[in-house]
Amino acid sequence: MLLIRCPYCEEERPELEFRNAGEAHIARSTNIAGESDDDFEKFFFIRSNPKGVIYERWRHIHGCARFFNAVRDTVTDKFVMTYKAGEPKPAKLPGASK
Amino acid sequence: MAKAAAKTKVVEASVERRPALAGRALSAPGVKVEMLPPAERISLRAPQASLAALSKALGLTLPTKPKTSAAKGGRTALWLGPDEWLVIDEAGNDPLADCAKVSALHSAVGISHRNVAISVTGPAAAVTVNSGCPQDLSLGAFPVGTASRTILGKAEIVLLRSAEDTFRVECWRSFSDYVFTLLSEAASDAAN
Amino acid sequence: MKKYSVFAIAREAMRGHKGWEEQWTSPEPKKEYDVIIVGAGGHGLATAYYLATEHGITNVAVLEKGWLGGGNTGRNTTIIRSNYLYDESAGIYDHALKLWDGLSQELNYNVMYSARGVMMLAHNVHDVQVLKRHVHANRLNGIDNEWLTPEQAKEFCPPLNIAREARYPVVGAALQRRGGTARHDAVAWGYARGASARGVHIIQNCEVTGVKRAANGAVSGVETTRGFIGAKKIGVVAAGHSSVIMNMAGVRMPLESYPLQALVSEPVKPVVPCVVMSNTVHAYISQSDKGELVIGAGTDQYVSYSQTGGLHILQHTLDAICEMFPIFTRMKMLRSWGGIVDVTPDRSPILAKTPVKGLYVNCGWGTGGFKATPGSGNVFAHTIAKDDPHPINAPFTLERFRTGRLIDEAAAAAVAH
Amino acid sequence: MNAAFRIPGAGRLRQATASFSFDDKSYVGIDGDTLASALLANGVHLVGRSFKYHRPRGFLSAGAEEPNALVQIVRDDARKTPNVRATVQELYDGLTAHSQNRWPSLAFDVGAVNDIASPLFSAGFYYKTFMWPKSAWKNLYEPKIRAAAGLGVSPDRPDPDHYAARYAHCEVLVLGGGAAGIAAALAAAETGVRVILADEQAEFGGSLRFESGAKIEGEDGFAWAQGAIAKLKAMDNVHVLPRTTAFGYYAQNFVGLVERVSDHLKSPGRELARERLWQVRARRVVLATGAIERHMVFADNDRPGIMLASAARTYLNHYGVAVGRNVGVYTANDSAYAAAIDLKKAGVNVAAIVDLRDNPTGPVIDEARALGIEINFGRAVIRAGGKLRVSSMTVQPKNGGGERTIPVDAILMSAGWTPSVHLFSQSRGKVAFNEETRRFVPGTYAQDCVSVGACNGTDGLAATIDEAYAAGAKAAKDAGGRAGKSAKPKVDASESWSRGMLGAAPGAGPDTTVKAFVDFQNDVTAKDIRQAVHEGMHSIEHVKRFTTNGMATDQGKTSNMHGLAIAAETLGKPIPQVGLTTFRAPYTPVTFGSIVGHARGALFDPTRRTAIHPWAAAQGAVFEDVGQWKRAWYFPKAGEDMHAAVDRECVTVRKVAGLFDASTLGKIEVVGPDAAKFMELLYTNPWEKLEPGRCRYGIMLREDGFIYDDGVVGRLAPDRFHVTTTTGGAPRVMHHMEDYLQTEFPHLNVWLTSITEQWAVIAVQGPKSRDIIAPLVEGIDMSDEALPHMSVREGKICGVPTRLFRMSFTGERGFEVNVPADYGEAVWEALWAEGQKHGTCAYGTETMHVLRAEKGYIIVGQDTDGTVTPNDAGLDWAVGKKKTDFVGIRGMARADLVAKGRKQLVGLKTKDPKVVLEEGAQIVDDPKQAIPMKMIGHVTSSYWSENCGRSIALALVAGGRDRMGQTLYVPMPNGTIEVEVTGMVFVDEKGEHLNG
Repeated sequence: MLLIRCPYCEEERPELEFRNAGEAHIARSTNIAGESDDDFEKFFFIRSNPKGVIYERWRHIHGCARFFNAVRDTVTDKFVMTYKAGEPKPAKLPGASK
Repeated sequence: MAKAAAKTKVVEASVERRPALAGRALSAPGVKVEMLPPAERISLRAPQASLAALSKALGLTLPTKPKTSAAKGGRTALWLGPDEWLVIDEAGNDPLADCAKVSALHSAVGISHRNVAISVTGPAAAVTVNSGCPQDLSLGAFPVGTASRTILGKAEIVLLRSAEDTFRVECWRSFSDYVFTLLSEAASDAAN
Repeated sequence: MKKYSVFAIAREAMRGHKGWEEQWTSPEPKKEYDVIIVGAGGHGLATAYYLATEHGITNVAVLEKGWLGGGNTGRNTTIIRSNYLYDESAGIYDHALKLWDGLSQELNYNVMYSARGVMMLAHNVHDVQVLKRHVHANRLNGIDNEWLTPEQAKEFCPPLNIAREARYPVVGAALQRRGGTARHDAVAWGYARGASARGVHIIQNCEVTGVKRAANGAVSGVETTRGFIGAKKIGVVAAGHSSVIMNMAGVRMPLESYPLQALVSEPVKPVVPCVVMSNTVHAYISQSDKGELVIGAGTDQYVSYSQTGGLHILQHTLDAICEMFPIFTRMKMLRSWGGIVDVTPDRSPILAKTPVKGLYVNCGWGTGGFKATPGSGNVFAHTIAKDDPHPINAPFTLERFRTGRLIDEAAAAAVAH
Repeated sequence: MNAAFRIPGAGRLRQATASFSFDDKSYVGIDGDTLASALLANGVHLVGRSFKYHRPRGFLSAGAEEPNALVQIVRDDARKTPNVRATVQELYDGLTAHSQNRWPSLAFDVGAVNDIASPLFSAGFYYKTFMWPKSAWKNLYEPKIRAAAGLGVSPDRPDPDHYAARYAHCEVLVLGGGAAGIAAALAAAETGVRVILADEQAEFGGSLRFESGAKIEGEDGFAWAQGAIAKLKAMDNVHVLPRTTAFGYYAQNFVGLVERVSDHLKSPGRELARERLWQVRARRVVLATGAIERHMVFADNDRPGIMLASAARTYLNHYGVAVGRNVGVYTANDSAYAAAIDLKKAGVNVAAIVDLRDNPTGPVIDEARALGIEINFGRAVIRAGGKLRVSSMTVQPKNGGGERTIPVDAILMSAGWTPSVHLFSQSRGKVAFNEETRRFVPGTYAQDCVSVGACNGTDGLAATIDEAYAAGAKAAKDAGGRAGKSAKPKVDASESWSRGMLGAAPGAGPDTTVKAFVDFQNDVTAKDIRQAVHEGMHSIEHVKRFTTNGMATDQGKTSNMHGLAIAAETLGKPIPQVGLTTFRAPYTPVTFGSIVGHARGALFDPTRRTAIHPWAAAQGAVFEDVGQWKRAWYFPKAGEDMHAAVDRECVTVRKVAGLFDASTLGKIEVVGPDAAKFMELLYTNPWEKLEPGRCRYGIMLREDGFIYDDGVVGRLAPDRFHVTTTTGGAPRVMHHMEDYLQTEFPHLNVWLTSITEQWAVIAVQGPKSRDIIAPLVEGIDMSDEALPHMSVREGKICGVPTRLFRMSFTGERGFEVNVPADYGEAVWEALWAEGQKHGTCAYGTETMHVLRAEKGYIIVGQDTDGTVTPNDAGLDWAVGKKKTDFVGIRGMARADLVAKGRKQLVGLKTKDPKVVLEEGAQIVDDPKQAIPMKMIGHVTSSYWSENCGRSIALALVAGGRDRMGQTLYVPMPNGTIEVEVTGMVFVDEKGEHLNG
């Protein structure tokens, strides 16, 4: 059971309180009705599924109920960081050399 | 008060209120689990800018620090999220009516009947709750006054530590049988 | 390839079993092959086997980053069935089931396909509607699947709890008698032996690190930890790692990879005679020939390549098992492990050509790919050999998410595995 | 009364006796014995049979690594536990044990014929045969194999014991309570942080139990350990857990442990759990899991009486039991000498020590020699004699030469020690091979843990305590503890271990065909491992799977390293290149019960009941499970079956009225100035113009365009909607709405609150519904003009607040009365009393289903299945044509979702009105076609309609709306049913009843 830092509760809480909500930073188009087939497929079906660093969404569903974003290594399952929904994708990851 | 009462015809409920599991209690060595009486409750949602007005109307300062609560005059406000509070009134006053007077942006929804409360009291109270709650309930991590929505086994609860050896466990009405039964079973194991 | 038989065993026994030949060779990679298969799991090895036996293509390399059969092939709970709802799914899984029946003889390797029956439990009215829909569709598709009362279910599987007071009482069951289990390692090894004997190179400890494409966009080979290996046709059969390999070729996939855990108990004398699955209570169980109860359930909730998962997932699984079989609380979990399952948005596989010429993909089997192994390899070999899908796998395209022509067993049936 | 092999004055057990039985024979042991020590005290070595060859087996070990001595413990008929290690099971008075995997008896086992035929049963033989004829696998071979396999017998009735569970948190978790673990715990504890110390044994001390030479702080090592534990137990910040096995090490220092609470007690009270699961989250973990001795791999090394040297020493020094009267010792390292010395001093004859090494020197060798023990260097035991008990060992110079057979009644062996890196490896740490000591030790750490003592490859008590104490202090400091001030425990005397050997001993080499066991339980010999390599199994994982080495219930604790060494030697590769198999949880087998804990029976899953449930139960309602809810299904009167009850309920509702408990429907209050905007985005329908006080049927899609949920939504105020969802959909709809609100439309000022359980909902449906409700309502004008169909008002009923919806899921005039849940039952009773004046009934979900089907109202999840669009369901009218955005707008425009020939929802009437179709039945247009048939749809809903006097059905049919009036066919096993495609409304097509 993972331990996840909720950026709203400002502490690490057990995974049982959370629900994973898939890949992060896939914005829904403000003109979704006019989107091409290609773009809609990318938006709704295509996923990065990286082996390594993933940007993903979680919801602290049985806690503060907020959605937020996390950066995690999918090989070790270690969290690099978490941040609030709506905040931009971090340009630099803590601990990353580059 | 008397004047107001004379003016407005108060419609008395002609039917009885039947709270879930009313009166149920279990004692085990080191811990007692019992249903608490009904209380008035609202789910309050509001942005930062509305907090002063709402606090004033409710008669207590809505806490803004995660996992904390504020209590005054039989009324407790539990921080559940950055824009969410559970307000519990055990003194018979109606927080919904208090919020209705506030024009600042907010959502107040009555949930007095949605939730029920179970008290877990005694030296083994924390161990009892930890039978199904994965949070650290030591006094260091979860001091008196701490409030948190969390998990108990397969049910969601709101947990409030009201004293060193007392927890208030709030759950939805239909989960009360499950939550009470789990706490009872755990209570019997807690002192061993 | 020396034939296996009881006589061969007797002969070898006389000389201390020192005369057995290698089941597969471990050659150095050549510079170029006609076809490269990425991934030496059951599906990849079966593909190579059928390329050799049905299409005469033997200049084939199967590249494996670890040891053959070491991924989901060697980690799954070995359930075999074909009672799927949609014609497309029923088509491919029943193609596989027909190949399972006779695979030991075909491969001269006992894969222990055991048609002991797969029983899926219904616990409420909705389950009954869903499972009966399967039973009827299967019947008209010529696939066996029959409805059982709770009493009949218990007769078929005596330890099952059908008490009405159970939290989720059993109200009926669908039984596919041809369903069952097989010995997972033997499937990989049998196909490996068969392919190797026909000239296929199985190259283990050889991780693909890049996919090369020629100027015209078509594939030209792969970079590996053992150097560049050329090929005009590449079949990616990399299960949980499919996204990773396909990305190397510039193709982004509608896939996510999740941890799937399973466990076995200590061995006991026969007690569970068939496979029992419940979607509502959410677990499945069978008993291996060795006597271990083989148990699985759902995935962890997040994308991961760690081949581990949380203890709470195993807890939920065993909660469910002990709800269906309250007699098992004193049984002991002996071993638990995790695999990486690649899941598509409609929970059906992708077995198709790709936008890149010469690149083929066989992935997205989710939690239930083992049962399809022979059928999947068979039609994928056809797809690669002919550069055209076999009618059986034609619906399992990559484009279906764009058009909406999904094969959504999960939505339609809410039955996992 | 002393058993024959109990040595007076030896061991640490008190003299309270406990009687027990093994295979129906009675024995006497002593309180504190294990079943193994008690049996050995009585001279019993033969306790089990092996898995494949059914060879007689005794005790290999005195601990958790035991592969052989597995027994069935029987407390009573319902509490039979298979595969219990006798070396771990504590004795209690009255314990009853049986041997396993033998027939008819342990001493004479018919299955042992496998041993004679064993040349045929080589590694992986079953992959090569049993294939002819094809049908024989299923009918003959597999049943035989299955019957022969398995060890113990599964329990056959529900377990009366219960299991407990607990989450715990600490700064320092110390796993293993030997000298290292105790030292680490002492150091950590005095810093004030929370410490948990766990050990699998009943008593702490680990190898101090047998190391007679250890002296710490002036005391015997074991006595020091007990004193230290007493000190730790007295500290508030320390939790000491004996009989507790850490079985799994998960991500972020989350460790699963099982505490065996009552399996050692004669008659545990009902209040005691059998076992307790601890799930501990620790800031730091100290692994002090010790090392496990390896056996020597030589011919017939599995005979009862042949055991690990440390086990014999434990039986002597802790339990006061001699494992024989005339023992031989076979070793490749020093530690077995200590066993020989202790036994000799206790009066046991040591026939000879056989040491593979050429000229080892050291104090233990000198001491053994001084005691007059015969020592043979450079020699090997090439064979053991005896069958049900070892009777001799045959010794030969290790490079060949003359044989000599020495009579013995036990052989103590030691090939060296394997660090227990299991938990370290589970933590995803990488082990490293130490070439000098030839063992795998912790290399790279993946989590905040540290290994100390023998499991870290640290030799010697003084070095172990130094290392462990420092590590305990550092772990505590890193986790926030204050500095400690006590000095580390002082080691006055200790024993040291030297490196041993790996793989087969001389006499069991590649040129031989002897049975030299590597894995005892699974009958894997050195020869089997070599054969696997010869057959192309070059990966250690292949070797393991092909031979089953290390896959028995002991998970290779004694066999893995030997197997690896033999494979490496055969491959001609260094050991690290062949690699180690993965260590997987659990460390030792754990019961399902302990993992499940409280989650059994009623606590398997919450059972949700409505406020009105007690009334329905008292009326004799039959309930159905809908998700976690129990819903009243139908209300049979005396003598009625389901069919009769539903017919009556259906007719009564349409003729008079009925009461229905709709409380389980999901309810969400949507509040805020942007509430209507939000509704516009989440539902297909338009909402902005819906007047407060009015209701609308809403459809929610997923982004892919398929129907996700539906329900009636009432607008209570411009900024307040009361949304209803399906019963099963409530939680996911809330999640779905929150997802969009928080992440896609965060600019909207609106909040969502679940009010499912705030309101009990009583549906009153039927022509008399208003007459029933009106007398109890205050403050709401109930006239059709003031309260038309699809409207909502707030007011009071029976003096309590209500949200009164005028709406219908039956097609009749109808209301849904929402009242605060605690009043639900009483208001229901009041309505019921009113209803009785008119002859109303209570109805359940089945009648609700029939009535809505008569009107063609769909049930999401039954008539739709996640692949159905609004158009497919005939609900195009509910999609706002002018809307430019809502969830699903783009998905439902994809090519296949607007293609011709999609399955559409239609009505079906059977040609024979008495025939009721089966839900899920498939539809074809040509009944004569051969199988596989082309199916064009299926029946989604089907009922007998007493109101129509015939059966009715809804179905999804390809191009269905273009087939009105067509005859289609439903082929069933006992004949094909003809049906006609119709509209979906079977009753009151004009909708006049809504105001009737």
